Amino acid sequence: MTEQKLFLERVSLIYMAPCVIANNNVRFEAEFSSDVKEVMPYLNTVIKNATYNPEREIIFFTKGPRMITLRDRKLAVQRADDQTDAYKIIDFVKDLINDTYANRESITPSYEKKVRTSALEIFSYLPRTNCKLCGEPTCLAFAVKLLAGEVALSACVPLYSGEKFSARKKEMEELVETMGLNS
Amino acid sequence: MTEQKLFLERVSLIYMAPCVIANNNVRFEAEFSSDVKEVMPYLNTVIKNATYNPEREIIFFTKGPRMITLRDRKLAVQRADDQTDAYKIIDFVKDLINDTYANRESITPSYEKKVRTSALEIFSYLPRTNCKLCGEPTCLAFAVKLLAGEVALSACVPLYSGEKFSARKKEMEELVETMGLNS
Amino acid sequence: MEKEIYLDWSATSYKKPTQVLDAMISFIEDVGVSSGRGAYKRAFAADNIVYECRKEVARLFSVSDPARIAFTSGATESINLLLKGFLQPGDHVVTTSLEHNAVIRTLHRLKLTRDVDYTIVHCDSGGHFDLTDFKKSVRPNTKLFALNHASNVIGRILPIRAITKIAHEHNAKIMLDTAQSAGSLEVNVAELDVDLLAFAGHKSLLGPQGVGGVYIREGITLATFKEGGTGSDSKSRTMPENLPERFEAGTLNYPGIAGLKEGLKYINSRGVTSIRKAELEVIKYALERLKALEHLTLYGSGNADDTVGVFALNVKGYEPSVVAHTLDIEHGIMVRSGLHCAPLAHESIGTLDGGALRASIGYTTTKHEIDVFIDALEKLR
Amino acid sequence: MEKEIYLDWSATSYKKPTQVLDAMISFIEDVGVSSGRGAYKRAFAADNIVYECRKEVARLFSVSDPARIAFTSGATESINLLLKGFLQPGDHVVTTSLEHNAVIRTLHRLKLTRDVDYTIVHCDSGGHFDLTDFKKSVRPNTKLFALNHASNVIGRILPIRAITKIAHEHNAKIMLDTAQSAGSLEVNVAELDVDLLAFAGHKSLLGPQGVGGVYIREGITLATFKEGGTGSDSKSRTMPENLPERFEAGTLNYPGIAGLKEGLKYINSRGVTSIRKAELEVIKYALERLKALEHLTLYGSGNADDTVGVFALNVKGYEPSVVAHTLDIEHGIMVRSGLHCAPLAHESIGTLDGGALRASIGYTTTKHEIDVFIDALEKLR
Repeated sequence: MTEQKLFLERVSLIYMAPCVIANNNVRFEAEFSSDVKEVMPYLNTVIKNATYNPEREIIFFTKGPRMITLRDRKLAVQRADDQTDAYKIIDFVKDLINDTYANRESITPSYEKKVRTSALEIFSYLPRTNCKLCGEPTCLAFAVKLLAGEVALSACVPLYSGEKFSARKKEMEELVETMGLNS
Repeated sequence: MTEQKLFLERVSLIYMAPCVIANNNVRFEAEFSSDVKEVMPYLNTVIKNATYNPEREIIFFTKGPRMITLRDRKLAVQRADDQTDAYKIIDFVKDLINDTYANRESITPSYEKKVRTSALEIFSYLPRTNCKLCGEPTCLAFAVKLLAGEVALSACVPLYSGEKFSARKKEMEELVETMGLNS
Repeated sequence: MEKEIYLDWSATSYKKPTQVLDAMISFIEDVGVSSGRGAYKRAFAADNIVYECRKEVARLFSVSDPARIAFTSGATESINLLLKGFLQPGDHVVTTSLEHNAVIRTLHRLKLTRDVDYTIVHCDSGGHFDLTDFKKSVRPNTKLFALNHASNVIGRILPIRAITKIAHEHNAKIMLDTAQSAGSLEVNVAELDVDLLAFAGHKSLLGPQGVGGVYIREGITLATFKEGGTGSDSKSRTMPENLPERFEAGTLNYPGIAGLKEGLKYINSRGVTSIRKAELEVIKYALERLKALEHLTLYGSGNADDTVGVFALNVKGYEPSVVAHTLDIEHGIMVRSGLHCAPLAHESIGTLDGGALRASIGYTTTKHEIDVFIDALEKLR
Repeated sequence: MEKEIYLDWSATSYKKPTQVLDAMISFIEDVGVSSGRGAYKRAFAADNIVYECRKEVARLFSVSDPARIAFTSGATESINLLLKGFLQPGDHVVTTSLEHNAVIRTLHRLKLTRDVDYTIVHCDSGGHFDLTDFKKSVRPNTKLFALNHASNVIGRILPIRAITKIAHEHNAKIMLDTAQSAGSLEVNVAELDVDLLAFAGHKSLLGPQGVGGVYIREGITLATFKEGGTGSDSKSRTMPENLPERFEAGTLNYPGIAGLKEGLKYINSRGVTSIRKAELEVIKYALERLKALEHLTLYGSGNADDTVGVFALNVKGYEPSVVAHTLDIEHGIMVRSGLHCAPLAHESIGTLDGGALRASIGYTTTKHEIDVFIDALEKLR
């Protein structure tokens, strides 16, 4: 930890709800006290499994089962264990950003667009009804094609009909946007 | 309850210790915010079982097993159940004094010396060793003679030898003084 | 954004009367110490504050002997203490679908570990109970009816007197959870004929979080919930028999009790009847306005007279957590979403899957605040 | 009379650093509300304070995961939670004669109700234990050693590392009661190899009364002590498995935790080693001066290095309660008399009948205050 001024002073939890992907987990949002855009190229180098979308200025990565998205002044996390876990992730992200910023002189920034996700990860966001209404035999097959850019998210009928998957739809749209896939 | 100014504003507990007479009970002292001397002749009328010593300005009475002594600004109580009971007795005595004072116009004060206690009560304060060192066959017999003014408290050898009964001695001396018996 | 509007009173009252904080500050600054036996004046002063608070609680519930009131860390501990202290192996309990998890989970734990069984009496979606269901639920080994005075989800007030009558006719006792009623609804233990009562200090009693208590009717002996140090009878390896010491092992939350005392003084001097009357005006108004919004589903009876200031609702097309978040971020309105720790109540009203939004009022809530809340909901069409 | 001298720190620390009260005021004034899930920013701010406090506790005890710390209403509840959550029917516990009634009475309750047995290892009148007595007390069904880090009567520090070694050699766990050590003596759970730990918030941790907590080593699963509402998994009729939620049913003492956080921050930034060093100076001085008074009986080892700032003594010819009262009324010195909820400790030092006077120091106690105390004792010849 350096003694110089921190890039982020505060990260405040502002929203928490049951996770739409995993049972008994939570999803949450927190607010950064500064916009983290300028640290993103450095984070893109530092975080080994980062998905980085430089046009939209989004970074997505996972930590265990947790799916973490950074954008502007917002931290959004899916699949945290519980509230204490949320506070731990906030600490982790805050330290990660502050340490990366403090050491930016010795980090080569990467402005390259990267998509590092798996069909299984995308699959976990889907309704998983295996309804076949998209034309694919299973949701996993749909996920494979979505990742390959061969289908658009909007082909998923359950996601776009009614309230049942409305929260999931929102998360899924964010993910697809982050990944630069077809929405 | 009257609306006029209270005689006693506060009664503050200042001391509490295990009871020397009864096991698992407590004795305590509290401080009146005013000297209660002037209310005593009225209390002597109001309290049916009061022992009143006008020379020494002491009132003693019992409430159930509790032995209550008022003197100057001091309330001393033996055999209270526990601390909550102590606060209840304090409330009771405070209300008794305040109500008696508020209604003093309609109470005929009594300046008469009264001793209303029983040999059994005195007995309960004694060491109850039945040691016969006072010359009586039992502590109860000693209590009967003490109440009749035929012996002095100082004849009780255990009470005046060593530390074991030092607290009890103090209480006993107070009682004897209140009653106007031979100390 | 207008100034913040707090509509989460049934979680915690905020703000409290100023004397509550003043009393806490004064305790910490000027008294500070712990219980007094065998000690010094200052320690007795601390105990005196506890006794004064005990008297105020007794006054609120029309209990003649303050020693029958014991303090706990909150309503959850109170309910645990009462249920675990009273119920014996083989006992059966009648409870309701409107209970908080503090009751249901504790009963369930006793079912798993102590051979205690329980029957849940269900209400309709408006929170109405058929009294014959209580009678039908009684078994020969029914020893207790455990229920709340008012629901923390839909605010519905339960017909306690009628239920108590049924319980007592069958020689069962009543444990009343007053977390959502005490301080905003009259609770007279003699009139309601209640045997055991749990209360929370930090809701309508206007004290801080971390304090609550129980009332135990004279003649009822409970096993202890916590063992530890007591002012009296230290030599014994079991807890003393006398109340409140039996149930107050260890150091109490003195600053909390000092604050609660002032909350209770405020309530007792203003009078619960007068507080209820004022709140009823706001409740009536809120119900009228909420019922007029057709993009909303309002749960509960919809009738102010049998409702405390708690409203459960959903906005069509929105997850309740999103509504709560939007009201907070865009309008500075604080409400809560989810299951509110009472899943069976959500089963009764049909919101077990998605939960509901809960808005709740307190002794300072105004009709204007309700208007702002309604306007914000209007924007979510 | 000089200004008041407080020598009852082992009951409650007084006064606390000013930031403790400031944090409580700020919580009540500016935050005020309860836990946040499904709610609003302000509620998350309340939870954040709890998390910050959890981190400070973890830091104090060198625990890497703050989630292994759960808050309770005090050390008594912590000890009840740990013992009742861990011990199973048929288990045997090794404990000591220096234990507080929170441990002894809880074990005794489990003996009466859960077929748990316990063996008390006795110390000599100076508080010294023969380690072979611990070994001899172990039975095939010994599952736990339950003991305090330092005695609340004679201040004697127990040789925890050595005892832990014996316990672990016999596959028993260790429950450490740090009520009299945490904050004034280093407590490193890894170094001491402790499995379960109870702490009080209002003593040397400088928080207010009404808050305490536990540490539970990873891999140890305890039954719940209280059931009730939790932020997560509301639908389940049993408490969640995840810590700390599993042990934090109901609304926490938020103002208390806000205060405790500042007490801990003070301690963690000053450093326990430095606090102990400063207190040790005063302890050494007090012991020297007390030992020089021949009308006094001083209990304990008389050796500062194995003593926390707690002194038990009697003045020849006086009941201890009279001495305490006299010191209070005539000198404004606050000490405590009696059995201090640890009757076996008094049996060990031979004061079970009359009890003893207890004077205890804290982080601001000066040698001058010790002088005034000694002078007052001198007058009681």
